[in-house]
Amino acid sequence: MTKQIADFKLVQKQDFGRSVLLKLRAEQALPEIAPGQFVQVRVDGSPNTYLRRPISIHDVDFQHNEITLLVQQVGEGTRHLAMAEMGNVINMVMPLGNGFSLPEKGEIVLLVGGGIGIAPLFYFAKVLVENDIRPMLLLGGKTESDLLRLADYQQLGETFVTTEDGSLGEKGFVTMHSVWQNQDFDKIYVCGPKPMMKAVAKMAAEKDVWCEVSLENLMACGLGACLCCVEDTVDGHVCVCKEGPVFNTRRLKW
Amino acid sequence: MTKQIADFKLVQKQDFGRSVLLKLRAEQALPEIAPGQFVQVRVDGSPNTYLRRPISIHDVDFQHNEITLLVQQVGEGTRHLAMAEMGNVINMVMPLGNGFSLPEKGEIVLLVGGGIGIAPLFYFAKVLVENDIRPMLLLGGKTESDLLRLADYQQLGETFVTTEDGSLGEKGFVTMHSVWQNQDFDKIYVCGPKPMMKAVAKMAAEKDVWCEVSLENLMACGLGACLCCVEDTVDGHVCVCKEGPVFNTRRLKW
Amino acid sequence: MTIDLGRGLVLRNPVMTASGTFGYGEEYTDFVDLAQLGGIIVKGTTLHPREGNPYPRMAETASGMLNCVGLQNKGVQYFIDAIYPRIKDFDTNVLLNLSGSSLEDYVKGAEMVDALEKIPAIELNVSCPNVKQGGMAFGVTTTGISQVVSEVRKVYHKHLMVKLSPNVTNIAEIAMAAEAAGADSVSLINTLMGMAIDAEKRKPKLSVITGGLSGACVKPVALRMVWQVAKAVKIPVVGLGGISNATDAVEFMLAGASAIEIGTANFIDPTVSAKVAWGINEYCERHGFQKVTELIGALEC
Amino acid sequence: MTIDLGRGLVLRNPVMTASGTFGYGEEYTDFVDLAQLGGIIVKGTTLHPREGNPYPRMAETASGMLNCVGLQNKGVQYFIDAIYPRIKDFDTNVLLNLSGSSLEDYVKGAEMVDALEKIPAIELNVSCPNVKQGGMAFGVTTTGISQVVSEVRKVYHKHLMVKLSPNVTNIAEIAMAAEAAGADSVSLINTLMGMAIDAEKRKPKLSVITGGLSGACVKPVALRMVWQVAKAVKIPVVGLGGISNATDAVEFMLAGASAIEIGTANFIDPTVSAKVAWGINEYCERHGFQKVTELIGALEC
Ligand SMILES: Cc1cc2nc3c(=O)[nH]c(=O)nc-3n(C[C@H](O)[C@H](O)[C@H](O)COP(=O)(O)OP(=O)(O)OC[C@H]3O[C@@H](n4cnc5c(N)ncnc54)[C@H](O)[C@@H]3O)c2cc1C
Ligand SMILES: Cc1cc2nc3c(=O)[nH]c(=O)nc-3n(C[C@H](O)[C@H](O)[C@H](O)COP(=O)(O)OP(=O)(O)OC[C@H]3O[C@@H](n4cnc5c(N)ncnc54)[C@H](O)[C@@H]3O)c2cc1C
Ligand SMILES: Cc1cc2nc3c(=O)[nH]c(=O)nc-3n(C[C@H](O)[C@H](O)[C@H](O)COP(=O)(O)O)c2cc1C
Ligand SMILES: Cc1cc2nc3c(=O)[nH]c(=O)nc-3n(C[C@H](O)[C@H](O)[C@H](O)COP(=O)(O)O)c2cc1C
Ligand code: FES
Ligand code: FES
Repeated sequence: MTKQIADFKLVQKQDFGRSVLLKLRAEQALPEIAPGQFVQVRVDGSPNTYLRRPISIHDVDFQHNEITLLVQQVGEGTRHLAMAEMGNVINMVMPLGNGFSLPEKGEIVLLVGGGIGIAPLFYFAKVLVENDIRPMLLLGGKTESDLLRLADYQQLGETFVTTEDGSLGEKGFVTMHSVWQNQDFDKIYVCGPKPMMKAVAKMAAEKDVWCEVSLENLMACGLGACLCCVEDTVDGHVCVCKEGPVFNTRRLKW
Repeated sequence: MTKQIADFKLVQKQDFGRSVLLKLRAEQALPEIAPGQFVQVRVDGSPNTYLRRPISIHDVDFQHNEITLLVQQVGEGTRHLAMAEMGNVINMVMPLGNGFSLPEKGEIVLLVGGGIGIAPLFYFAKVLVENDIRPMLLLGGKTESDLLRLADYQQLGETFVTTEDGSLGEKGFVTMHSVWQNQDFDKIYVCGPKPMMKAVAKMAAEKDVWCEVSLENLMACGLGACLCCVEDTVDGHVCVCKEGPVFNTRRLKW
Repeated sequence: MTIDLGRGLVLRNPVMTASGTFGYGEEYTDFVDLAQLGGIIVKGTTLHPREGNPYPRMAETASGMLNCVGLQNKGVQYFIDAIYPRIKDFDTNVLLNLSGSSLEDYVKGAEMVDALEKIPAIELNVSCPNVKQGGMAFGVTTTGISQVVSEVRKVYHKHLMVKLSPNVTNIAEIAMAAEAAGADSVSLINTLMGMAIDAEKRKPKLSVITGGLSGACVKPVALRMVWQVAKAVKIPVVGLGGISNATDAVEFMLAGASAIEIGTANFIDPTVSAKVAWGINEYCERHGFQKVTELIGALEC
Repeated sequence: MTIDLGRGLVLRNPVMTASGTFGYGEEYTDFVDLAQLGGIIVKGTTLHPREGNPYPRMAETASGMLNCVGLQNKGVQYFIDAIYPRIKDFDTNVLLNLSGSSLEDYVKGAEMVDALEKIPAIELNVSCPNVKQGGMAFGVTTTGISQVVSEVRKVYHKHLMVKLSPNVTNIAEIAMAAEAAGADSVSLINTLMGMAIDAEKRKPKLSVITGGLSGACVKPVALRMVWQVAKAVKIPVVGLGGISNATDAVEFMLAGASAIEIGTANFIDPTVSAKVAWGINEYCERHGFQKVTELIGALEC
């Protein structure tokens, strides 16, 4: 897959409080993009944001050359991104890393997302549906308002929800949801906070179920050049930006 | 005069191509401000602008707590200032330095401005008029479009113009204007590029006329604390930000 | 919030302002109530008056600035006669930053300052070139620093803080030499030596070509050096270099600093010093520290 | 735009990419036509494979970043077997950055690289700790650098570029020692040693506490050192440290660099190296320089 550096224009923006949805349009055609890949965003006008920021590709519209990002404000860089206004130009290097492995037709697939980790699962679920695989989704958050775009996710597959405060769906962590008792899965894909991913990976391992997770290690280059983003694996230190961000949990030393 | 640090809101903006007029309003009352004093502006969202930028006070409206700046875009800081939008908050430390000495009533006064150096002369001319002194103004630029707010200046006193390309007024430098042949002055006040100020200062010295110039040395603190902005004077190195920016030319080693 | 740095230097809180960036304090009284600071350190003062370097003396850099002021000051005697009377009753510690270009000048200067009742400490700036030793700075060799500190120690009876130059291979070694020679505390870092060029004019931006780098850009280097020095010496360490907010200040304390100084950041926000003092307090409350001294060296690693 | 650095190392233009920031060049071929660069310097390579330091390995700082990658690489033999065949026919100079933790490792590594036809030069990274000498870096003393350079010189017959550590008191002295020991050129600066702390967690941000500072923030220090070294040695100087655009590159050449390297800036704009090469050309045309070599040391001061 050829990587590009390109300017995008903000053409749609939706505010979710702490998070924001940014639809960005390029002038030229987008390259091939696999679900689970990410972009490196340049944040202009943010004096303490020296490096680019890695953000998952939340959705793609090849017809209109549009990439959508779902960004949670955690620091100065993401705060500035969230302040972008319609028409603003945002520069991105993309698409980076390797996406999720596509399951076989007929397999029972669960996508587990926690917090802002739900971001890459949207495009992934869409591609699955296009490939005649209807995934189940298990989405977790601290509270109701963390479950962004829930109705849209629900259109892509049966969706289960947990919140830590019980304000929506079952109360507790995703690993505590009753669906685990009621359903077996062939493949599990997870993206969210590390403790959550580890907990799901552990459950999957106990049930001997194939499992992929998407890591969010700190990055500098995003291209496999600097070796800053490494994860310890059975093959030693490997770059999350290049060999990941998606890893089969069997490869990780968790 | 008490110095303040305060947030101002951009309430009016006028574009002059390379320069821009910014009217900024504070919530609280302004302190006393003398013509020739300046502010230190914080430029937000400009990654390479680490220090504040010194800008002359172009006009003051005490009734509405407004300070007006006339800013020429020469680098990243001034470019970002020029990009400010209505309602944006701009932080300033002010008022700094010492202003022009007020002439006596009846004295024949000439204010000479070159390029963006005309900025502080507007407020100064206004104050003179309020004090029943009608100054003459001699304003120079490279070309017609450098003569900003000419009609407004003309309202404050008889105004002579030179442009290097002859597109407006007499062709040449301010020092070549015919007014020097036709009129004697008691006091001359100059602000503009250093070569121009030196040329006028020399003419004044030859005619033995009292002359004040406003210097624009590079500054860090603007408060007389860092000693970065010094000018070599008969009293040694003195801080332009604190003892200036206005100096009687007799004090300078020009 | 009290910090006892020893030999009579007790700070109300860990925040001081760095020499050369806060004038004599007077320049900032419209912005900061000096009583809210642990101390102020006045401009670098030398025995004899100095005109400093020619203009231009500063250049902005990425997240920082270079300066080559060159210790412009009117000399110790002028300080005593004209400035001391104006500032001696400030409700905070007023420290004098003493520089010199020969051993004799340092000693003579320190002797004169020793007599000033309201100056509880000297901060000895050893980054200046020793003109008799080919212009190498006193503070870049262990022998150089030992010599100047021990000579000054003989005549100076109050708190002697030695300000270290970061332009060295092994800062811990230099700090230990200062400690052994009688320093009551060390402060670091002074500026990193740097340079800026105007490519269009093909000329240096500073009149004397090189200058001292300060501001946020130097913080990582300063923090590392404070951490190294705090592990190496037993006397208190005062940390500075790029501190711009309370979080930065806390980082220096966690790395081992007993107090901190704020320099270039004063230019960006003249009220920053008081804000940092307040913010450190707030941090302690939020994290359940009873005393600010509990922060010192509390880094877990 | 040609630059002859001596002993067979001729660059098409003065722009190279810095070790550890450009992978093996392959990572950037979607963004840069390598034929537009004077050269690329591949990842730091050691005789034996190294896993490097644990994660986290980087922290962002004001206008820069810290890294503690710790020379993760698969060793010289793997480079020869698996990587060299892939990159040897790049239409640019491919230099290998060689590191070691003992004299013997450097020598053995250099011998093996000497046999690689398409590698015209080694950039010798002397900032690594010498494990047999208590962990002090080879490159921070004149004796250390003399030793490693002269031993490598004996077995390495092509262009030997020695990359200097900036964490020293007197960089000119170190450069002269490298020159005397047989270096064909020196490149500088490697990273400044720094540290970052997470105040909320009270922990260092880097797994091994300290790391190397790079990026725009270090430019003033790098420029000063290049200027000092260029005055002190006769061999060519390669300048780097914070170069982010063509103006920065020109500044280094004016200060005395014959060529330059671009490091951290590649992360911010993966196309920056080619842009800088183009921009230097444009500067020369605009200022009436016939040859890019006319820029070298053309600072007026
Ligand atoms: C492959 C990948 C995909 C990502 N996808 C998304 C996405 O779709 N949406 C989204 O909102 N975010 C995503 N992130 C995380 C995002 O990159 C960070 O939140 C962002 O870089 C923070 O920048 P900042 O300037 O706002 O915060 P900073 O000021 O840099 O940091 C604020 C705080 O967050 C911590 N932090 C920052 N980045 C990380 C990280 N990667 N891991 C753990 N802690 C961190 C910092 O240590 C600090 O405490 C992704 C990260 C990776 C590596
Ligand atoms: C007391 C005082 C009053 C001023 N009043 C005004 C005013 O009313 N309106 C206005 O537009 N400007 C005024 N200036 C100048 C203004 O401060 C600078 O133009 C501004 O700081 C440039 O910032 P920048 O980030 O845009 O440019 P930078 O990127 O910092 O610099 C761009 C170029 O301009 C040069 N430069 C910057 N500042 C100066 C300076 N002070 N002297 C000489 N060269 C300089 C730089 O060396 C560089 O080559 C005043 C300056 C002073 C000291
Ligand atoms: C303009 C300026 C003048 C300075 N003058 C002195 C001085 O006279 N004596 C001294 O010891 N340090 C002097 N310094 C160094 C500062 O006290 C401080 O050590 C350095 O700037 C690093 O801190 P900072 O990054 O917080 O500014 C000066 C720094 C600046 C920017
Ligand atoms: C992530 C990273 C890895 C690096 N690895 C090496 C290395 O292996 N060998 C080396 O000599 N320098 C290494 N460096 C230093 C750079 O080559 C360069 O000297 C330094 O970053 C300063 O240049 P810059 O500011 O342009 O990045 C590395 C720098 C970074 C940021
Ligand atoms: S971020 Fe540079 S290798 Fe992954
Ligand atoms: S700018 Fe600091 S003394 Fe004038």
